[in-house]
Amino acid sequence: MSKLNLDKNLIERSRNAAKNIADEVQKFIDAHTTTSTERTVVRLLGVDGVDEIDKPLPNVVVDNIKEGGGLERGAAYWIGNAILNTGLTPQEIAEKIAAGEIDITKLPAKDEGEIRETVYEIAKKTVEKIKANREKREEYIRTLGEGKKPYLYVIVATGNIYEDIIQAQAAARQGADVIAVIRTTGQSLLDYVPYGPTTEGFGGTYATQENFRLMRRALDEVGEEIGRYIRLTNYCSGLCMPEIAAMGALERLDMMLNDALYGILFRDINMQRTLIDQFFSRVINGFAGIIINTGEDNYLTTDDAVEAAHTVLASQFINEQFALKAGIPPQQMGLGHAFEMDPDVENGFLLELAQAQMAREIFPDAPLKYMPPTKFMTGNIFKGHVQNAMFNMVSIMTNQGIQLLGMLTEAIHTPHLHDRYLSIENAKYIFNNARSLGDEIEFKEGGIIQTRAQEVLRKATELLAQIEKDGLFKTIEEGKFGGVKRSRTGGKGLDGVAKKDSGYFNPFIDLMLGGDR
Amino acid sequence: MSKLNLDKNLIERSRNAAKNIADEVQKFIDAHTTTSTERTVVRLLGVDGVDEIDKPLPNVVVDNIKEGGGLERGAAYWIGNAILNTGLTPQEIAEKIAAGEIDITKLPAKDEGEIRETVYEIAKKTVEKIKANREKREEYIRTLGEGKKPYLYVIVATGNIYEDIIQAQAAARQGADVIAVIRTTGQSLLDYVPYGPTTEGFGGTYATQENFRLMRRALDEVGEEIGRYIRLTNYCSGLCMPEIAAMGALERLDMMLNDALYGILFRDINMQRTLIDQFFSRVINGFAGIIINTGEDNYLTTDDAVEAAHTVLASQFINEQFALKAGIPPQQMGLGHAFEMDPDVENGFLLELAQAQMAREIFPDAPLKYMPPTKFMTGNIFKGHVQNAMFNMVSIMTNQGIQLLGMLTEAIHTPHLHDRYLSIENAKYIFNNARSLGDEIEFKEGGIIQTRAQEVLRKATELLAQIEKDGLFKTIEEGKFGGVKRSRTGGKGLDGVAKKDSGYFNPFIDLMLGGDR
Amino acid sequence: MTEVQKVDLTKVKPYGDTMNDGMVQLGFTLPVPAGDEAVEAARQLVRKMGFDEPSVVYYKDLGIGYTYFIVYGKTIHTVDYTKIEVPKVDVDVMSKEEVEQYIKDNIKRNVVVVGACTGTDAHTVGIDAIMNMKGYAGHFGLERYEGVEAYNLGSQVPNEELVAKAIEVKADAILVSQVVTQKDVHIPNLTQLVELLEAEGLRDKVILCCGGPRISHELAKELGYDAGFGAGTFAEDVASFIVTEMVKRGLV
Amino acid sequence: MTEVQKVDLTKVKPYGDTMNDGMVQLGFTLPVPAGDEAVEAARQLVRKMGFDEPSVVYYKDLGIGYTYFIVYGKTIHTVDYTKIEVPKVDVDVMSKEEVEQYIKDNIKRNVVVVGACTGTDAHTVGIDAIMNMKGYAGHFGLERYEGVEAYNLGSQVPNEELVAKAIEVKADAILVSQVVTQKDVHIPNLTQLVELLEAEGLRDKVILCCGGPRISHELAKELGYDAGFGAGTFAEDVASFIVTEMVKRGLV
Ligand code: B12
Ligand code: B12
Ligand SMILES: Cc1ncc(COP(=O)(O)O)c(C=O)c1O
Ligand SMILES: Cc1ncc(COP(=O)(O)O)c(C=O)c1O
Repeated sequence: MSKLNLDKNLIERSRNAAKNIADEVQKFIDAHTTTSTERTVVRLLGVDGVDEIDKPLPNVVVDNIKEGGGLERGAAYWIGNAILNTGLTPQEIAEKIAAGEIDITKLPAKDEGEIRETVYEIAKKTVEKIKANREKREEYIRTLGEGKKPYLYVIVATGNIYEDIIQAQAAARQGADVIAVIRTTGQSLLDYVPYGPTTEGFGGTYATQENFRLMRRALDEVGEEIGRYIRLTNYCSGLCMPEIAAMGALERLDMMLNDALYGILFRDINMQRTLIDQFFSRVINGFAGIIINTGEDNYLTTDDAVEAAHTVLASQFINEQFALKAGIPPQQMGLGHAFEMDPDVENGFLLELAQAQMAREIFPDAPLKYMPPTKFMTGNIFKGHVQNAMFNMVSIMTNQGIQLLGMLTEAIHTPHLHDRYLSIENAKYIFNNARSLGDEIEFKEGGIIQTRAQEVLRKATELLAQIEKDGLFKTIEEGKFGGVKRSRTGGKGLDGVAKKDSGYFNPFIDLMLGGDR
Repeated sequence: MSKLNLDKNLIERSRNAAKNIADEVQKFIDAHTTTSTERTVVRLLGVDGVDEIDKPLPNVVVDNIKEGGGLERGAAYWIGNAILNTGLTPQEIAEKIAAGEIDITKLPAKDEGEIRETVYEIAKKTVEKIKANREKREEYIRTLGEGKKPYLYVIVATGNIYEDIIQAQAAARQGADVIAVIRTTGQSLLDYVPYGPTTEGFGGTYATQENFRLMRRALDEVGEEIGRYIRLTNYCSGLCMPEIAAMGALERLDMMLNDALYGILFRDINMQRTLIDQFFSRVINGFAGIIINTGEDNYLTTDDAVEAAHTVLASQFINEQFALKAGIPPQQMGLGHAFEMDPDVENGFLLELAQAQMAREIFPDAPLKYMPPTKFMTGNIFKGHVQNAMFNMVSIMTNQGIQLLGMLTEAIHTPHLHDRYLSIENAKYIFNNARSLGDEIEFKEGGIIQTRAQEVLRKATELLAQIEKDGLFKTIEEGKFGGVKRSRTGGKGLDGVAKKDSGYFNPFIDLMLGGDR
Repeated sequence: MTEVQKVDLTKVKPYGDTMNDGMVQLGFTLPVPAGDEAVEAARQLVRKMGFDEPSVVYYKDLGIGYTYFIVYGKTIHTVDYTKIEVPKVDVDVMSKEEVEQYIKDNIKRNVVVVGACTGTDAHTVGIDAIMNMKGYAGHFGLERYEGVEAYNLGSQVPNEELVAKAIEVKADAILVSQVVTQKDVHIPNLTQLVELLEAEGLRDKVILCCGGPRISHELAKELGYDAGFGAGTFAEDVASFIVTEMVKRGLV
Repeated sequence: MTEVQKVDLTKVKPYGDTMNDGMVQLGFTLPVPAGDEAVEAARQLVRKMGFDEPSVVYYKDLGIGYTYFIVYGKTIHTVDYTKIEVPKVDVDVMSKEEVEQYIKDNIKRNVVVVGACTGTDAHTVGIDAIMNMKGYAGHFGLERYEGVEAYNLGSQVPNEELVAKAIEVKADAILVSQVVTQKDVHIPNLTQLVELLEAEGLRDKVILCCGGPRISHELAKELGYDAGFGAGTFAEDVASFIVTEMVKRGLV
């Protein structure tokens, strides 16, 4: 039942337009692959580690393939062929490539059918492992239980994974349900994933598989102690979308920030590259039971939250379709939105309420990721704490799923230990004290709230109709999202894109999208 | 239109019971007078100043009357008689009494009719002056304007009237609509009103007429500067209820804390004494256009806010009737209630919302005085600031009239300059940002909120029915309000009570209650 | 690869997000008008307190030429935690039942306790929490203790009246509550009570305790009390102290 | 009767509710477990900072044996406000129209400005506010100035690329934005740019400015910049500085 009297017709029209938009892009995606996609295949086939100059072996392998002109056929093919030639494991093959002992595209070509068979064999084992992780998570939640929604989601960002662990465990004990380890500035522009445990980052900590593992273990530990499963989040936007997704799947992460549009707009990553990467990364996330978090909230940091509200909704519709194509069910769609209006707006609270409720009703099964005020936070930590309280109010009034807790020091520094404590306390107080408020209130027919929601929906529908005509690429080129313009061939990473040839295959897409999930 | 589906019948039954309770007490009141009531008459007849040992002349005069056994007849009679005997002004007469040159009850008795005429002549001038103050206030509001409701009400409490003025002006510039000068601890137990400007108090500043005048002038000044009339509040509960009311009327205060029940329960003032005093004090407040603030909120500091909610409502009904009897229109009834539940109560916010809305609907024309969280405030100023934010939310959602701003340092000290600023900022943000929320939301039929309000009303009706049977005195003796028991003859000030004799008169009650208002 | 620095308990420093970063948040008002000079004044002040890298993250004119500041800085000071000794009320807290048993076993008569909120202070909730039947947060008050005779005189009780009552009922212990501490109004009031008791020759014959949210045991001792009780005290804390102290001092 | 104490500007002290009461609020965490000893540690620390009567009004265990404190104290320190001198960008800020006129009158050619958010920093909103057409809070950006040729390179621009662009378009001024300051990551980045410019022999030939919410003019000067601009800067502030500085330094 809608509290907002939203026009079902408009919702349907929007959804259809978004589907057509995504279909169009998917055609392009299906015809291409990227270096990062292939590195992911390499990783999932069991290659890990770095060479003597700290270059990750998946990069070594794929660079070798690329230099040999073999990217079009996909890494799975070459590795399979190498196995058949050498009888070595993928890891051993990678090491030999690093040592200059194998040039992978120069090995004699074996039978394609045999290659596939060999590779699928290995791939299945990895896929089983990821499935086991999913089951382990489900079991934890069954036995330990989990926090009530909205989940209390906080970030750690010391730059040192060990320091992060201390802070994460503290946060869990204070009541956090989800810990996100923010990445160091700049990692999203690296065309490789660093290796091993790391202790130095700026405004964040490197996403590495070892760091994932360390943090996962720490959170399981504290989760068992306090009797609540603690979810772990990291980021797989950027130049390594699918690689980090794979690492997360292997180390049982629970959520992943994952959005090509974010990378395009806010990291100037080439749109072709990252949309292709996004597909595989979402297939992995979807299969691993990982909730993706999309990045529409960011639009409101560069654009105006009142005027650009409909761009958020339009983008959510598109992200929903991209997610469905990658086999992500609605329950794993943490679509992003944010509480980012100027606090001086008269009745701004009503507008925020309208939008949050609107998102709730349009995506009823999605655990919406609701982002806190950031842009209008100031050094006034007291006022900031109240802005966050209002944000928490809207969330509990509209049944949001994932509450990224605002920090009173948002405009000053990444959170100090006690900043996080104060934020958790703020949210716990309000969520408990106003627990059922959402069920208790109704909105006046034709009032400010209903009217606002209807207006945003209408504008989003119009925008989607336009995008349907123009295509997503052109729309981004025109700066319709976040007020940021990006060109189709600009940005980072285009050189990693390749057209698939007819012999291309990626076993993981088949295994993860099809059959036994 | 009720959002709460309150039973009109219960409201009416409660109101009737309260009327009967007040009627009963009023009979007692009408038959008695007190030293403070008579000192008030003396003041209003123009006596001011102190003797050489700093004893206020109104006390000198009334003590002289009391010693002479003349209290039963009332000070107006004795002063009238003295004027006719000496041709002096009341002030000159008081000075002569102080000097030991007149013993007022020993002067020859003049004609009663002449005495009345003489006294009424003087009294009328004072009444005119008070009326002029009322008109001045109205004119200010017409020309300068005033803040939107809920009014932002803050306290100053430095102990030094000059320091208070600085702080009050700062608060007004920051956005406060009402300034209350808290009294020093213990003043309510003084059986006289100190004189002159004062600079030393503990946790508050002495209420003196000169302090009133200084603050009034300062607020007019800043009000003109910022283009908003700034209201001034003081306290006339305690042993000098009507005297301070008179001072306030003369110096154009705008609000007065005024509640006999508060004095009885929280200051252990004798119930007979203070109920008699209350009547005259309310007559004065009513005539002067002063909004009274009643003290039901205090019950929740000694009793539990969830369990004792109905005692607040019952007491409001009684206070309403006492106010009506004293000629106070609903528009001047700042009935007290408070946001005092344990913040850990699940859905406590809903209960607070229910009660605030209930008060709003039952007393639709009263500018309800809504008190902030105090009891559950801690040294955690950040959490406290959020508790205050929730309080502000309830207020704007239920259209309260007078918002006594919570201070984040409530559990620590009387407000520092910037504490007040932060609180004003908190309220301004929320009131503006959620301005129309109250008009926009409706409550679910039969939900937690409606059910709670209905339950509190029902219990209040039952309690009032019981009090109607037992009488107010017995009810207080049983500790039904605030969980505090007081005996009919205990507490401070009973020795100041006297039965009126047949020749008693008080010109001000006639002038202020009757005729031209 | 260094993992994380461990705490050096002899040189404890504030922690923001890295061991020993020294991070502290400050808030204060200076009576100077808002502006660059005010910000610099705030930074200089904070430097004098021993802060490195003071950063004024917010400031606001308060309407009267005064400015409110929120500042972060890194303190250079450290504390030797291993050397800290806190004077504490020296007693093993017993439960209500244990106290009752202790009285039966060791005192063998009723213990008489007189309490009040004294001077101009009218905050009775605290002393009521300790003395009244009902108690506080599920802990019964002294009135309910078998073997304790409790007199709660209520609020705004002059010291003279309290002493008179103590003499009248032959009190073993006197409990004073002081909640209002603005401008240190509680200090002379608490001191005067000690003087009165000494003048009456009573001081050694009673257990004298005070309490309140801003009272510490340390302060109480300084003022000549036997013990002081702060926020979160329950009846059994003070009851345990009274009865063991009576036995210790031979006042049974 | 004393009214109120007046401010002594040579000895300015924090103000709570009485002149010179010295009241300051502090918040910090110590890596020691919650308890009486922790409270005492907090008080001792705050005493070392020069606070009298430190009062721990709140403390809370943070779940890992660390404790958060909220403390009030009265500082003994004062600041001589009359002696304060703040290095400020030394220019009379002109309006957009005045800047345009100034260029016409005194420079008589287009002023070329190159700007970027450099290093790993991707916070473009600040530099966009200064450079883009739209500007910020109703103040147009440099792109819209007649007589200014503005190139905004966007985010995460390596210093090398910025210098190359400056050479390519013969920039008169270079504008650098730095928002991320965690662990002082901006300092080496800003320093490296100066070094690069010096190596290219360009440093004297351009007006070099930086800005960001944690950048002060003082810091900018220290690092070898001509000026630094903090929060709340508008295009006209930096435009005024650039054009007058160009004339002053004969770079027209
Ligand atoms: C309730 C309350 C009131 C009620 C009191 C009702 C009553 N009958 O007690 C009313 C509304 C009447 C009131 C009035 C005033 N109050 Co008042 N009040 C409070 C409030 C909100 C809560 C106090 C309380 O009940 N705490 C709960 C009890 C259980 O805790 P407690 O007192 O700390 O007691 C515990 C321990 O301390 C200890 N303990 C206490 N006493 C003793 C004694 C012994 C022997 C032992 C062993 C233990 C012990 O055990 C108790 C249980 O654990 C506080 C603010 C706050 N949130 O703390 C302000 C507060 C105490 N009030 C304050 C003030 C200034 C006043 C007024 C003076 C204001 C005015 N000028 O009008 C008036 C006048 C009162 C007067 N003459 O004393 C200030 C005091 C500031 C200061 N530091 O000096 C406070 C802090 C509010 C503020 N920020 O301004 N108040
Ligand atoms: C918006 C925002 C983002 C957006 C940026 C979008 C974009 N295209 O700019 C997104 C979401 C992408 C983002 C990401 C991150 N952010 Co960010 N972000 C913010 C936020 C909320 C607002 C910044 C802003 O836009 N301010 C508004 C502009 C107008 O103000 P301004 O930058 O101060 O600019 C003014 C002046 O300073 C001056 N000025 C600025 N530059 C220049 C230059 C010159 C020459 C001149 C003259 C003047 C001038 O003029 C401007 C107008 O007055 C702040 C928090 C906050 N409320 O401040 C965090 C904040 C800046 N971000 C922060 C961090 C850590 C990050 C991340 C690194 C987190 C992570 N690890 O993922 C990432 C990575 C970004 C990166 N690689 O740099 C931290 C920085 C902490 C610190 N002190 O170092 C902050 C403070 C948040 C926090 N508490 O953690 N962020
Ligand atoms: C979708 C998404 N991905 C990633 C990030 C993180 O940024 P980066 O990719 O630079 O680590 C964000 C930012 O909040 C985001 O919203
Ligand atoms: C009705 C009423 N009168 C007076 C006061 C103030 O107390 P005192 O009379 O001690 O100044 C209050 C307290 O808040 C009150 O509610």
